[in-house]
Amino acid sequence: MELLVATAIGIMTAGGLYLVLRLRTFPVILGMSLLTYAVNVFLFASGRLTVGAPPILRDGVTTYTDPLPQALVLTAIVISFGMTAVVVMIALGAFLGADDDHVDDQPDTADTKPEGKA
Amino acid sequence: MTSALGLLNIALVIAFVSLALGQVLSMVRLMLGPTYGDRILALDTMVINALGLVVVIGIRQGVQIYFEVSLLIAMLGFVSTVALARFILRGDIIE
Amino acid sequence: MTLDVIATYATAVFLLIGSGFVIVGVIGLLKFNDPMTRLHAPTKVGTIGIGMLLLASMTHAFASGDGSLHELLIMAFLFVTAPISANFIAKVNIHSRTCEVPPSPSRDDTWSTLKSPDLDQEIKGGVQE
Amino acid sequence: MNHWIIAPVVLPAVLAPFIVLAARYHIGIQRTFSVAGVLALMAIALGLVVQVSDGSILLYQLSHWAAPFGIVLVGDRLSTMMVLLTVVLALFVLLYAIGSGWDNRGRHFHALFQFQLMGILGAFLTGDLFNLFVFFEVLLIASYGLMIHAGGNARLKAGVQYVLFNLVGSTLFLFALGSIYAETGTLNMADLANRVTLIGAEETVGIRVAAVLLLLVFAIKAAVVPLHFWLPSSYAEAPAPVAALFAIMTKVGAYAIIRVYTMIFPPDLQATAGLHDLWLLPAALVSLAIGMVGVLAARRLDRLVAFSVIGSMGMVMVAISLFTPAGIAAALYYIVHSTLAGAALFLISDLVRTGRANLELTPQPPFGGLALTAGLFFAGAIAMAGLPPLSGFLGKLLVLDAAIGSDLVVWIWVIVLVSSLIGIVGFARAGSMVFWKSHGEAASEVASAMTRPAVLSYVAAGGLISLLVANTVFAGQMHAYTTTMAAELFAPQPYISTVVDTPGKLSKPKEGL
Amino acid sequence: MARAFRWLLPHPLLTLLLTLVWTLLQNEVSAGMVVFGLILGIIIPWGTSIWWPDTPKGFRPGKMISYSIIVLWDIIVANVQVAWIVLTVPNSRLKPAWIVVPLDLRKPEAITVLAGTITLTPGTVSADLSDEGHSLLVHVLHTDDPDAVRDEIKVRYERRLKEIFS
Amino acid sequence: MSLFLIVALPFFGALLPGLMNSAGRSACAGVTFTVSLAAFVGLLTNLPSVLSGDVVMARVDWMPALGLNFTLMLDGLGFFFALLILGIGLLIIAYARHYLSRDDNMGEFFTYLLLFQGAMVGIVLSDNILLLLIFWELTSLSSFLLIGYWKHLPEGRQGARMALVVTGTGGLAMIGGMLILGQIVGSYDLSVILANRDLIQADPLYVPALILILLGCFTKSAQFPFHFWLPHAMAAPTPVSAYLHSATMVKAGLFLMARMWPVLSGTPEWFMIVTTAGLVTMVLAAVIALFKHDLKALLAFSTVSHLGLITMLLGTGTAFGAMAAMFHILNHATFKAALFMSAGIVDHEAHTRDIRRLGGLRTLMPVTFVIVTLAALSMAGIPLLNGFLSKEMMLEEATHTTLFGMPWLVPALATFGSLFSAAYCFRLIGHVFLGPVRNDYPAKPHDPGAGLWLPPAILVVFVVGIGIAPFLAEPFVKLVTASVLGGEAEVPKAYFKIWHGLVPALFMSIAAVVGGLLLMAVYNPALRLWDAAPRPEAKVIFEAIVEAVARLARRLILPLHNGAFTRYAVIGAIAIVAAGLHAWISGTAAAPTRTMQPATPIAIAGWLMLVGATCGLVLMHRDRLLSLILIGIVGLMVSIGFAFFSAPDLAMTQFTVEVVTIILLLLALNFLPKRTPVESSVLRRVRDAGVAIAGGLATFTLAYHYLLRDAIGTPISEFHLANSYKGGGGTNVVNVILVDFRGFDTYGEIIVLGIAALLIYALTETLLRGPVRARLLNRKPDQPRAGDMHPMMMVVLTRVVMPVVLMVGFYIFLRGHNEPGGGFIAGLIVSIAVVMQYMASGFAWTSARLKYPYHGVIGAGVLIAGLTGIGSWFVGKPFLTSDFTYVRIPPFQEFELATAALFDLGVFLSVVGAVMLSLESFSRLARRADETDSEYPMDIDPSRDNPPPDAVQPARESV
Ligand code: NA
Ligand code: NA
Repeated sequence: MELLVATAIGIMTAGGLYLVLRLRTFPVILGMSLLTYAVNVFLFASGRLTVGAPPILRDGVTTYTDPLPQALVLTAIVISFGMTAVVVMIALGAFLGADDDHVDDQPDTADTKPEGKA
Repeated sequence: MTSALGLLNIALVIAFVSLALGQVLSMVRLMLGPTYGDRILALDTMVINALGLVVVIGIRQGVQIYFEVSLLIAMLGFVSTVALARFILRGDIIE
Repeated sequence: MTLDVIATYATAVFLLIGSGFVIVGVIGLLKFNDPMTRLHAPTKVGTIGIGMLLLASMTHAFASGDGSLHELLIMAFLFVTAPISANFIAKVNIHSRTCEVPPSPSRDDTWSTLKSPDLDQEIKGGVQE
Repeated sequence: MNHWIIAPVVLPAVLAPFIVLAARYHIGIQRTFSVAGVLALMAIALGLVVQVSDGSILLYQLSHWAAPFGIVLVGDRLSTMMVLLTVVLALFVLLYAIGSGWDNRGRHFHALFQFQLMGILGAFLTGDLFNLFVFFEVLLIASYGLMIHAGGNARLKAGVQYVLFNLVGSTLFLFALGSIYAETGTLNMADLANRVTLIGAEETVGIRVAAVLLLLVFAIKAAVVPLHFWLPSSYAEAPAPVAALFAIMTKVGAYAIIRVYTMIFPPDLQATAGLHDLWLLPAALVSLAIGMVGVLAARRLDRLVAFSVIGSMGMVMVAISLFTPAGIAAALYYIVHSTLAGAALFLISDLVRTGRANLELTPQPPFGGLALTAGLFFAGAIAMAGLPPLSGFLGKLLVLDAAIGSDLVVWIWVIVLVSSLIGIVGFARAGSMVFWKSHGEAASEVASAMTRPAVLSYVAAGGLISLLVANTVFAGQMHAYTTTMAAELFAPQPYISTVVDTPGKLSKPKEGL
Repeated sequence: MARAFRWLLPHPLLTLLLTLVWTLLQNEVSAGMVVFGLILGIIIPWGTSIWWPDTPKGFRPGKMISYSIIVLWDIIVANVQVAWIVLTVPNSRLKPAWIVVPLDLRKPEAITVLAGTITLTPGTVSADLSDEGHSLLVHVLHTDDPDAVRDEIKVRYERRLKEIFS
Repeated sequence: MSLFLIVALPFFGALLPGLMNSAGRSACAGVTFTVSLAAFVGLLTNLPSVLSGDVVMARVDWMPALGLNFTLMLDGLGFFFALLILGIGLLIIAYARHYLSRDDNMGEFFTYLLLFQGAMVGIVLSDNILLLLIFWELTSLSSFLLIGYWKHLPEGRQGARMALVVTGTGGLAMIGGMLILGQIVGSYDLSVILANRDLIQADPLYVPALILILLGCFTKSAQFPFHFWLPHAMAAPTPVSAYLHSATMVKAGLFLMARMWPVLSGTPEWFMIVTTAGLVTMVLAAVIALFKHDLKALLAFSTVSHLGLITMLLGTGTAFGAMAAMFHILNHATFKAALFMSAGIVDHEAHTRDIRRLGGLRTLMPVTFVIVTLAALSMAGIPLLNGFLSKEMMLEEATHTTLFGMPWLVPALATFGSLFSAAYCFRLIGHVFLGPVRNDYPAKPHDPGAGLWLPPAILVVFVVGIGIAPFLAEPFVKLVTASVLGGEAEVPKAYFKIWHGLVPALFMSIAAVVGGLLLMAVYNPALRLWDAAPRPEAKVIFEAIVEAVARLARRLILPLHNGAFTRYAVIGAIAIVAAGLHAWISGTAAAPTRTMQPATPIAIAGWLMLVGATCGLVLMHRDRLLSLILIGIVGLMVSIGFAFFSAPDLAMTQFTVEVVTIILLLLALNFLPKRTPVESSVLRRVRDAGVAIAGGLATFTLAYHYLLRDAIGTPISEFHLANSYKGGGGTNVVNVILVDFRGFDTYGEIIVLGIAALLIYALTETLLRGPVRARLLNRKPDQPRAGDMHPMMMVVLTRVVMPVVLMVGFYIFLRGHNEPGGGFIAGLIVSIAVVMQYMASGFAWTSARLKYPYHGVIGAGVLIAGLTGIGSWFVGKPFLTSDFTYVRIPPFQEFELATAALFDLGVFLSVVGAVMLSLESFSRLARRADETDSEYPMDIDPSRDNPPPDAVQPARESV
């Protein structure tokens, strides 16, 4: 089970990183989301993996999974949601202004492409 | 009782396997497409299957804790389906 | 045979039936070769499959001593929302012309989905494959 | 229970929503509340500094849970000084924003400004690593809002990159926190300091990776090369008062490194020995060099200032990387200096922009308020380039002095001095281009953009410069204080025991673990 | 009085439904919970009634229940049929068809229930409404006689719904 | 007068002329003169102590820990220089008052001048070498301002920058030297350092320190090869040139060499470096000076030459050399200041400084002629003038100096240099004043008013006075020499007199003068030869170097910081992975302490889905809608995973957030291109994949490592589990942590959300007010749209389902403390319910009926949470301390009232407000001009044809 979770984290990280390195904002934002998933699962896994022992106190039950990472991940999910909304909005604003959704600054085409040189 | 429990365990395994298979096959449809309608349909199916998974996990673990989770999936799962469909139909999903 | 043994058997049976329907729904999704026919399988067969699983959950809760009816609520949600999902997906299919063109309605001009705004008539492309 | 220590967090956090709710459409009321809030914060911060000046540690148990189970705020000399510095900076920045009218060029400036303060101040005060993450996020998201305040294509584009880079940073922070919790089972800094000493020599990879990831997170904030790339365009494109306020944000990273790597992972901790020795100091030196070479290379005044911020952070990091009391004392002195200098320069560039419409380093007609602006720029440039008599020079001397004894002392001296020279050349070229060459231009174009900045703008920029002067005149006292601070940091036991041993709700002293 | 009642309870049936939902959510029946559910059942529709401006009239809950039982039965039967089709009928022999159901129903609520019923009973999916709302487009998975399907829909469901939403 | 006051007066006085600017030019000059005079008088008050051989000290601690203190010292050497600085300064001020034109900003000029004066006085009075460094650099800065004073002249700007860069470089080098010196001695106090000659010269760091300090001195005093900046600083107004190049700035280097003479001199290194540099400078500059046509350039190079002379004298390391150096400093200051001022007068009157355009001024400007002639002859070394005396001493010293083992070298070169020196002096007199009167002067020259000629005249009085009666200067020069030597050597007994007998120096002197006259006779052929000879132009080379450095800097920095985020990210990722790898490799790892749990089929299936969706996402990310669907699946699987691993709260949160995120991304995607084009090269994709795989491997390794090992101590969550119910009143420990144990985190978290929403709103407003607005309004959809905006089925369903969802939200909220749920999830559920209504009936119709502004909801939420926290203060508890109680009101069962619930309410409201405000902002962008707000909740409603009689009320009453 641990192997599954660890590989899932690794694969999501790799996928996320690959997408973060793309040239347009949309895939980059998706890559960030993927990275966020990876890190959330990682943070969650810092409490180790326990099946069938949710941290809801019940009479007679003594085994509970570690609740703290869950609370941390919850906070992280909320924050990253806010961040995603913001980055989407800013990226959209940038796109609407310039009609260009490249992440990288584009070199000044005016300088490099002299026109009318027949 | 033991035979009943035995049967239940077998049934649980079968349920898990078929739900898992269902997810995988839906995923295949999603990847294959070819139309967005198919893909949204596959997603919708996966959400419902996921709901089934949670229910069966609940049975398996013998806890009622997962009720809220399943309720949420049932209640809100269709929202993303509708949103995706609306996107294809209208572009703007809130207009 | 006590009541909870019966309930346990019932749980198992419901689970099996439910899984069967789920799998059939997905097979339909995979097997059919037309978007509209594919729509039939999972939205409904799947729904009843999950319904069975919920029923299993209910009987299982009953067997383990604390009766539970709130799965009914989940079922109700599923049954209420499934048609909407299906309806929207069907509209997507009709709109993106990925299915057979439907016959004209008997009384009105056209189907609501096909009544595209005039502005859009000349637009090509978009999210279509 | 003394509640003053939480006031720097709660006051802006309550003021901001209040401004949103009550004064959304009234810029005048917003300004009044915002300034009043910052003034109140300044009084509180001064009070806190006085309270800890005798070496006492202020502890605040949020929700009354004892550390490490709940979150605590801790005030010591270091954190309260950073709070005071932030608030003082904020006041002048705010005055500038009001004077220049920047606050009215988009929505919600004052609410975002207050939230930004809340995040920064919280980051300085918290004693819990995850809470530090939360405050980082608060300050970051507010900074996104402030950075793109007033919009514009270039700004938004830079904003996208700024946000994305920081999102990566936040992700890394969470990886680090997950590692730390997985390894030690705690999140409280003081408790962590106790627990890491229990790690044996046979199993150190976990804590080492955690420590290094944390260091990298803070290094991103502190703009250490090669994690500095986010800085130039975001600072340059940000509205001037915002960029000026950002001068403190890089220091949050520096602060966190100082805090964590003196208390939790001190240089003598075996488990994490030899971790950053190899590369942190070289990276800091490269930052210093890149920053100052950037000053020479910049084609725009705001970029130039942004690079100088990188350079000055490099200087701070050089001092920190020595991880000696003298180094930390020098770093803290330099932090105060470079915060004020960087902020002042950003404001002064905006004074230039007010008259000149752009900040390209090309000859352009003279503009309104030229002489006064030139004077301020000259002072700011002197400070930033580390020329006498201002505190930049004294800070530089402190760093050079602290470097004696380091293996890399020759490197440090050579790079500090040479980059200083490059910086001087850069500032001199830029200054003579903007302020002198403009006189050579034909007077016929004078009519173009002759707006004169508001008096309040000059007051704000001049105020920061006079603070630099004060930091110079009272350098002895400042340095004595930072030396005390450094000594306190390298003997963290009072801090740790205050945090860990104070009982809280349902926990008796020394209970728990 | 009636006006006050309408103001307080814009959708009385919704209030009942919500009370029921609340009780189900609690998963246990107690007077306190029912009362609490009732209070919520009054407050929530009151708060959301702005988005449901015209209160539907003449709804017959009793008939609705018998209708539901019929539909439920149909769902079960037809599910088996469809499952059979999915498993046994090859794609080449499948006979899907569009059918147009002219509507006698006028109320949106009624039409929606009809469309939902059609979708839920396997083998048929309501796909679209005509642009004036007088016809319903239904897709049938497998049929030899589309007209018969249409007639069955009209007879078995629409007639009953007409009575329910009179 | 206190030494502090003497140093401080010019600095504080510098404020006055700037402030007095409006009071008129005379007022400006007057106040400057007064300030300067006060300092001068203050200095003179210390004369008695200095004469009696006392050293006047003053000390204030500044940075004692660093060893940088305000320690001042006045001895003979300091007094001598301070006297020159302040005395000549007074003359310069008087001169400048008349020299500057009406267009020049007098206040600015005198402010700079006083700053400069203060810095110079500071240098010569410092007893702390760090303090000296500060004044040292201040002279560089203030001279930068003075040289660049005429901002409109490009030469001024370049000259100023060059001076700053060259002297700044030296200053920086000197910092290093001084710090080394301080380290060797253990103090930065000059008095301590000067007492430690042996310690310093024995230290292995002596040579580096010496070189670094000499770099500072040579650059400042324009010694070869740093001599080139000085002539270009001539672009400054003449008073500045006169001041900087005769008495002050360039003498600073000489001063420091003299100051450090006791501890640094006397070693072979010192001798070799200093003497050589001085000699070369002297000869080279003299040769160049002869062929300069600009009056000031000629004088500038002559200055360089004389500085070389003095440097050489100091380099010899003998007491006699030092004495000669001091004497020549005095003499040079007098005649050179007079010459510069006279050159200024010529320029002022004739409107040119080009020697080739002058000549014959003797009759036109007799007063100036006399002044120049006397000063120039002194410089040429003609007897009865003071220049002769010190030059004799120099030649005398040269005859005793053996460089590179060649005893003839120094005397020969010294004579050669003197020859050229005499020649350019003769040229100065002859080509400017003698010869026929011309008729093509740019302006009609005549003697200026006394204001201009009086200051140089006063100096010439000194020139002649000392020249005739050298014994007058002797005690003073010996006093100064004594303080230069410290205790290291005896002051030479030699007397200052005109006639020493037929010593070699006399013959050398005669040879120089005669040779100079002969050279003048063949000046024109010599000039042709000179012009024909190739020689490097220092300014061009310097500018080229600076430009090259700047270009290199740009090449290095600009492409590296060109806004290529993807490259930044790659570099960052590699750096992070590398640092992590280093930490990993350099650490130790023991065997796992936990056993692996067997994988169940469901986990494997979930894993397959997750991995499949992730890979699908990477492979098919160009189809943006599809990638959205796929990321939805990843999210779904992650939330199922959370449920599976006992985290129902997380599962719910993840799922609901997923739904909202997809909605949000769809709203944005509506504006964006629907496909991502193929742009990156294969190589680049391979690189990215490599980085990605490295990162993936890293996180995998890390996760796997931790998952198989226990924490080193009991996790703090044991306490949370144990006290959640007892102290927090809830059985859902996660929720209790969120609202109680770590409520402060949650408080920050809702603030993050609130800020996000505010930001999005603010940006929307900004966009909708800017140029984007028109584009948005007239935007054409990029895909054909279907009919039926608001489908009936959806609307009807929403009417029933939304209240139910709201109720479920409420239920989740209430239960949160004890069962899975809580304010955050509830907030999301309610938001989705409202979004459902938006999607069903549209933005305009729905929001027109909305009662609550989302701003208010956010504000209220954050405030409620904050006030709940503050509430604890009133019971004397810390922020956010929770309390709870159980109450029973029939017919309800006993239920719990907790402050945590109130806090959670704040969370709930913030979430609802934030999510809705964000979504609303997004969808406001999509409003088009061609759209009319829909009047009905659904597009198709057959019942509208024959509406029931009582339902005819207008649907939009609230708008
Ligand atoms: Na659905
Ligand atoms: Na800026």
